[in-house]
Amino acid sequence: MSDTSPNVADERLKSESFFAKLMKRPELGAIAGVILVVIFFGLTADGSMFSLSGFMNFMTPASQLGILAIGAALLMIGGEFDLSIGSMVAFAGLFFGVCVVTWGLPLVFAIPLTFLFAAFVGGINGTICIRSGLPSFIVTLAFLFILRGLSLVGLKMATGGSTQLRGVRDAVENDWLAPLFSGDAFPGLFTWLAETGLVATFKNGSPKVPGIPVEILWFIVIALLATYVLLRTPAGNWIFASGGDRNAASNSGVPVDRVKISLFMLTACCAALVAIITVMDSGSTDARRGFQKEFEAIIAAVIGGCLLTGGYGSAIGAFFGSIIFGMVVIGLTYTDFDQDWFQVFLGGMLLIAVLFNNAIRKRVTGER
Amino acid sequence: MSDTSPNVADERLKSESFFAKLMKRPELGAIAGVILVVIFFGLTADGSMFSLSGFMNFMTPASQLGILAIGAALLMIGGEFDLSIGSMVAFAGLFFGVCVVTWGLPLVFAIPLTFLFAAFVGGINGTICIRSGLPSFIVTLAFLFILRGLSLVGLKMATGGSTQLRGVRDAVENDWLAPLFSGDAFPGLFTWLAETGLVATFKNGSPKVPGIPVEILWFIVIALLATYVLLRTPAGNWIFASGGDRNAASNSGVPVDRVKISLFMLTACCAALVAIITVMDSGSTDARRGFQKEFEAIIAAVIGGCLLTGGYGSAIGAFFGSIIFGMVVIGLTYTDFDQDWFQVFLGGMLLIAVLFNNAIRKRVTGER
Amino acid sequence: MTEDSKFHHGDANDAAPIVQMQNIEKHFGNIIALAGVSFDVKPGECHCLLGDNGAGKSTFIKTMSGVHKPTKGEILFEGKPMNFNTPRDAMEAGIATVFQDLAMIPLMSVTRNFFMGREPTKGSGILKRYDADHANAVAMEEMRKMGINLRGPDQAVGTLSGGERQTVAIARAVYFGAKILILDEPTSALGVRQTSNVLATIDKVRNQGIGVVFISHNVRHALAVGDRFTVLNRGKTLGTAKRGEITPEELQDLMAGGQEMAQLEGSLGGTV
Amino acid sequence: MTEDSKFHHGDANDAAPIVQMQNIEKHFGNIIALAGVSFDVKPGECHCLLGDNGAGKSTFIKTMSGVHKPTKGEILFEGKPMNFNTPRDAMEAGIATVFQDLAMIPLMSVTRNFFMGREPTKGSGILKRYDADHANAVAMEEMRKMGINLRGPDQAVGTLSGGERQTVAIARAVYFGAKILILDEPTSALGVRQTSNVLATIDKVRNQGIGVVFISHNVRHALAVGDRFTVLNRGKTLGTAKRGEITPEELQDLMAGGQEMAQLEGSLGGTV
Amino acid sequence: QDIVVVSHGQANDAFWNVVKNGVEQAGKDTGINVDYRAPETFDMVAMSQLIDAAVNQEPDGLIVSIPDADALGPSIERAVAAGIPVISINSGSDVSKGLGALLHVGQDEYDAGKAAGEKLAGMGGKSGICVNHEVGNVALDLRCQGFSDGFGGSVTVLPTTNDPSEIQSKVAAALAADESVDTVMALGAGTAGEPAVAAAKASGRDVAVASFDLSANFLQSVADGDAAFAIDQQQYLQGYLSVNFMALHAKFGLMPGGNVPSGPNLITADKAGQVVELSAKGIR
Ligand SMILES: Nc1ncnc2c1ncn2[C@@H]1O[C@H](COP(=O)(O)OP(=O)(O)OP(=O)(O)O)[C@@H](O)[C@H]1O
Ligand SMILES: Nc1ncnc2c1ncn2[C@@H]1O[C@H](COP(=O)(O)OP(=O)(O)OP(=O)(O)O)[C@@H](O)[C@H]1O
Ligand SMILES: [Mg+2]
Ligand SMILES: [Mg+2]
Repeated sequence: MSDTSPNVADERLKSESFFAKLMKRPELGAIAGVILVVIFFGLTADGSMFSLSGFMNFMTPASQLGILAIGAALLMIGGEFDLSIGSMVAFAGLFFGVCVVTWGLPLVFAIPLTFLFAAFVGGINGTICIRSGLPSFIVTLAFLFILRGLSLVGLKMATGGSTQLRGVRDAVENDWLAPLFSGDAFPGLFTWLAETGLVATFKNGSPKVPGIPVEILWFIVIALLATYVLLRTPAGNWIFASGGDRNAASNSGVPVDRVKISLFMLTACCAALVAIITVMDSGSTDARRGFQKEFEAIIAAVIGGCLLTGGYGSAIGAFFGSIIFGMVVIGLTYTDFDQDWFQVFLGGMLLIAVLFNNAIRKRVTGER
Repeated sequence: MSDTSPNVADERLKSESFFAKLMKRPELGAIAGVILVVIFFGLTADGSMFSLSGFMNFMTPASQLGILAIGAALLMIGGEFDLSIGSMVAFAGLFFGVCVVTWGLPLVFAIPLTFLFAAFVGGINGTICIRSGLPSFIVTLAFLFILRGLSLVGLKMATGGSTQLRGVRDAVENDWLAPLFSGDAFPGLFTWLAETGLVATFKNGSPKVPGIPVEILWFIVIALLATYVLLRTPAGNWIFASGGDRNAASNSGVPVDRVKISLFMLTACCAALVAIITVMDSGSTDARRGFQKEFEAIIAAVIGGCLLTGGYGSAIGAFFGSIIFGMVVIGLTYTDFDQDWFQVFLGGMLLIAVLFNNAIRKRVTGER
Repeated sequence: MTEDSKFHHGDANDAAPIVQMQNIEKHFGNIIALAGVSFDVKPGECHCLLGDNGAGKSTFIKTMSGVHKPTKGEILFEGKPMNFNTPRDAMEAGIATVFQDLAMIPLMSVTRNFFMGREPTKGSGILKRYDADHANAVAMEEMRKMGINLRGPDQAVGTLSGGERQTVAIARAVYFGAKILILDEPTSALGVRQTSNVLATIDKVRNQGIGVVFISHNVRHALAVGDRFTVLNRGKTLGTAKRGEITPEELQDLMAGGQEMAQLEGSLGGTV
Repeated sequence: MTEDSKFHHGDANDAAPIVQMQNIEKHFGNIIALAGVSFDVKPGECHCLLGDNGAGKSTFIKTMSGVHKPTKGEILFEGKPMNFNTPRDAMEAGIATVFQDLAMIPLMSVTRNFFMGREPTKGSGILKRYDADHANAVAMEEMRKMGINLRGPDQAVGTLSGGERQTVAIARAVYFGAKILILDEPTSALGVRQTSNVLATIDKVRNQGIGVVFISHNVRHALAVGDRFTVLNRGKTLGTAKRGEITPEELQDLMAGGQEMAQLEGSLGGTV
Repeated sequence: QDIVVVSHGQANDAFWNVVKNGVEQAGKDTGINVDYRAPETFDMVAMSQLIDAAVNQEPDGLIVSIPDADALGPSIERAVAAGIPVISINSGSDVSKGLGALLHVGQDEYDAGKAAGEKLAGMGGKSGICVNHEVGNVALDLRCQGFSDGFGGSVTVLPTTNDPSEIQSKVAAALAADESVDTVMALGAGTAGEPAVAAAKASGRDVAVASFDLSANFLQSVADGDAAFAIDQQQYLQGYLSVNFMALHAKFGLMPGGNVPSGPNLITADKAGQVVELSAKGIR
């Protein structure tokens, strides 16, 4: 009925630079913040921060946070919160520790069991939210307390009174699955690189960086996977729709309840993954593991451009958000600032990073 | 044009019991939760919990929380968050302490100065949110860190190295304004009541309850005032409108920005009030005052029926929400349960209270 | 308005109805929105649902498309009692709906809204993925058929004009409509060209044997495509008339709930 | 549709315009919504703004009522350059608007929405408070004048039917309209009775010397009350015609952007 | 020359603030550049990352607290392997040597708790509560455990947040609910000790209140006889001495032959008066 095809230039459109198009995507806004933070530390921090070992050093906590943040971001895009992930890290860590230490299960059973268990708890969370229609904030908050409390009780039962369960490292030492979830990947490569002098070494000749910490690999894989799901699968569309407008999505045939419950399970599984990695790395678990991580994960997701009200955001954004957060937290130790000022500094950097981010985006995309 | 007047019974309405009408109001939903919690503790707790002194005992922290929660509730109804109120308690407390101890100001100057100062910081918070268009979550989060950090730095400067500033009680001892902000109100009345035997006494004849802690009175007054403003003034309507739909409200002529900034200032002033009361009561302030109070205030507001997305809620709901939270936190100490289970119990009670609340409301109002 | 329409009006009265709704009641708390309404749709007919504002039309079609559960009353789908728990169930049974509030997500793009809940995929197994190119092409093409030239398929629906947004909803329902197409005031925000396209589309899908439920406040639009007319008033039905059994003026009086109207018939030529 | 309307059509051509908009452009990022539109409103006239979906009508009136700042172009209010920063400024200058999306808060009651931003008070000084009884009475009465009987003034707007909600917005604007009343597709969701009330109301306020801007897709409604007709197309104006200078068919062709329409004129008697 | 201190206590924690003050003073006195670092909360994973970050900067000395040898061990061993001298402070006296640290300055939390418990039992206590304001912080858990082992009688752990008014209410509630309670052990003087004293006073009963660490107000209560005693680890020494040892080690290779116990040191009414002012300045 019309002769204007969408590919023919439309007189109602101004031309737009490639850069502007890029900055419009929610996933890439946070890049401006990353650049700003890198510049800041480049100027103020000890040079070793951006050496290979310094990079691994700030990427490790960023990755642990990031795995949670990506889960939280998906859930937030789907329109819900999970405040219990921090406690879930402690609880799943306890469960995993008990599997491995107390029951002596090999990892090939312990890990799937832990995931199943986490997914189950996440499912309960989700089901209560959906069935009751209560805001997920309050329901998962209850679980924040419940899981944290159960971790304490469980630890005391498992250890006979202590709040710390030890001996995980010994228990998993020779398990063939252990290298997938703990320590550093590609140690051989790095030893070889150190020998050829490509990687710096300590005085005793061992490489400063023994390999890539596995959490970094997991982090990257999960970020890519989550992005793929969000942008390239029907499920991704359902997540956006469920968070954008619950009624409209449901009226258009999106199985909103199913989507949301799955997201709760996914988030819990992310927490379980972090629990498994950190428990195996540290060899122990205690009742305060993951304390306030739910908070940090939400911060990272929001820095990365997720809306608290749902329906908007990206996994890549959460990826960069976690890196910003991780870099700021660790970066201070490479500078000469007094520790007393740490929180002022952290708050200030976060604010500047998001403001900068926002200003650049508005500038480039011409929004008013 | 029509003969149907609104007062004539409409055949499109079912008749509805008075109770159902009551339960529909957001302010009263939380009452069901209060009743449930009272019944629970009535059955399980030591009788002294519901003695007069026990009542004052759990109402004191509930009131301190409640003052914050009412501020947070108004702000949430207006569609924003303030995560910095907990840090604001510490920061305003420091400011007040410095006014009184270091500068030796009388309360009649120190208190208004503290409020002004808090309002100023709240105003900055609000202005950044409004101007940048960033979510208030991330902006006030930055201030959570910044204010907490500044409290520490300020304390160390004021004391020459300690994290605790003391001597407030001595400094305000004889100030005529002090009774309004600290200690117990109506001591004479209670002594008299004790003499007539209406109030239990210690062996030495002094009443077990020396008076009503002032924070309880402030709490009640603020709750009534906030309810009046919300329901009976134009400003209340603007708050609901700003939170319900920012654009729609602005298009209808509500000065949304002004409303929101005022609410940020109000919330900060609530935090300052709590700071003044607690600092004068304890005679000292330290860097950890108000830790996580922002979180508890939001919890109380949500238990009381506020929506996180804004535009719905009530001050009376936050009032009951704080009492529920305060009662549950303190109540367990009166029971025989193993204290290790405290958090499990706290979470469980919160969940049951809101679920019950919700179930009763749906039942009564016939929603599906 | 006249019987000499260029449309073919199917005489589908003898066919078995696809959906039959009997004595539907719907209460919201103490509000009675529907107080017993019966209605049916046959294949290949356009059944118009008319009535005053607040009469209960939208509530009624929402019970038909699985959004609301009726408080009382029975729904038969192809002769069997049906019990849709979610709109998705209704959709899978072949009922496509354009809701009055359109059921669109403002932050999502046109294409993603168009295919929401029924995304086209390519590849198979673990590689099965959303087919963005195909989806974009289909969405733009269907919008063009309705007379809207979008700037691009990735504009957010929230930034579309009112009529553009409504057209997305209609195009989507038509594209996925299988047995019944429910249109709740589909032309309310549309321009003249788009409106005539929608009316022509209704005629086209009816001729394919699909049953259409059409809600409108415009007597002329209703008469242009309707085969039967059911009028609701204050939650009750005032009866069903066949095409030709009722004059436009009678119909308009029924739609106004029998109440007197402001005097401007002269300038509007009998019908508003 | 015919010239023999019962309305009085004011010949306000000689009066000075209240608002004059010159060469207004509005861009959203890379999207050009308005590419230079000029328009004016005189006291006591009803100026219709017509055009295809997405032509830019809503964007245009939003610049007039202070929601958008124009990218380019000048606005004169009573002869002086005006610069509204917020819709509140425009309102205080005497411009009342019914937006296409209605600007209602779903969770708030009818009365509170009605008076949003301009609450009536009683008492004075510190005792100055919202006058709920008065507000309720006024809201119910104004709604009744438009032909809607609400169940009660405290029903949440989100649970009203589409037409009821639209009527709240119209009644509000009419109640507060002082110099200019802007109506963006006010009758789109209304029943026949409510529509005729709104058209009659437009006539009434025009006779009080208020300038009315009326956006519609219904040629018949526009011709029933309009004194001048400006047609937009793809962000540009196609020109302004006076009442009587243009036939309904010509106007309809202009509104459709000159593009060919689906064949159903027969059944609709010339105009959709 | 640089020395890095990584502890598990935050800068705004009253106890660790004193350590930090000691560290800074030692830095000034020796002319060495010292950095004090700690994770945001009691978080062993984050702490090990901070140690790694410190090792990356190859300081001339590393001073750490070791509340969890499993979690921190690998990072400390990495520092040792990198040739960085390590001294441990505060907690971890038992594992310090094994991980390759040169020396331990401090006092075991458990031992301190036990000493306090014995003292309170000696004062006639039969039934006590231990106010834990950060449940799950292993250092605090150990204090409670030590207390309950030393005390012998019945001990309940009372978990709270670190909000003083809530602690006051909870202690008051615990006293009201159980008439037999005659002893309250607080794990931090400022946060928990002061409100516990207030609650004990309001109860009108004769309750012995003791607290770990010092705060000026609590010491005043001790001096006034409202509280029994405060347990002082003299943590200033932990910061000051460790930095000094490290500085001397760097300069001359000197190092004492054995661990240095910095406490426990019970501060009772007779000594409390002298300590108040120092405590208000963050030295004790
Ligand atoms: N969720 C709800 N809660 C309470 N009342 C409701 C709800 N939904 C609809 N109603 C009421 O039910 C009545 C019927 O509404 P409905 O939307 O079905 O009307 P309608 O016939 O579609 O009107 P319109 O032509 O204006 O769209 C209205 O009076 C409305 O106020
Ligand atoms: N905020 C925005 N961002 C981007 N594009 C926009 C925005 N608002 C409007 N547009 C675009 O500008 C054009 C004009 O929109 P407008 O709403 O003014 O149309 P209209 O004439 O009111 O149409 P209708 O009759 O359908 O309501 C549309 O193509 C729309 O997609
Ligand atoms: Mg409707
Ligand atoms: Mg429009």
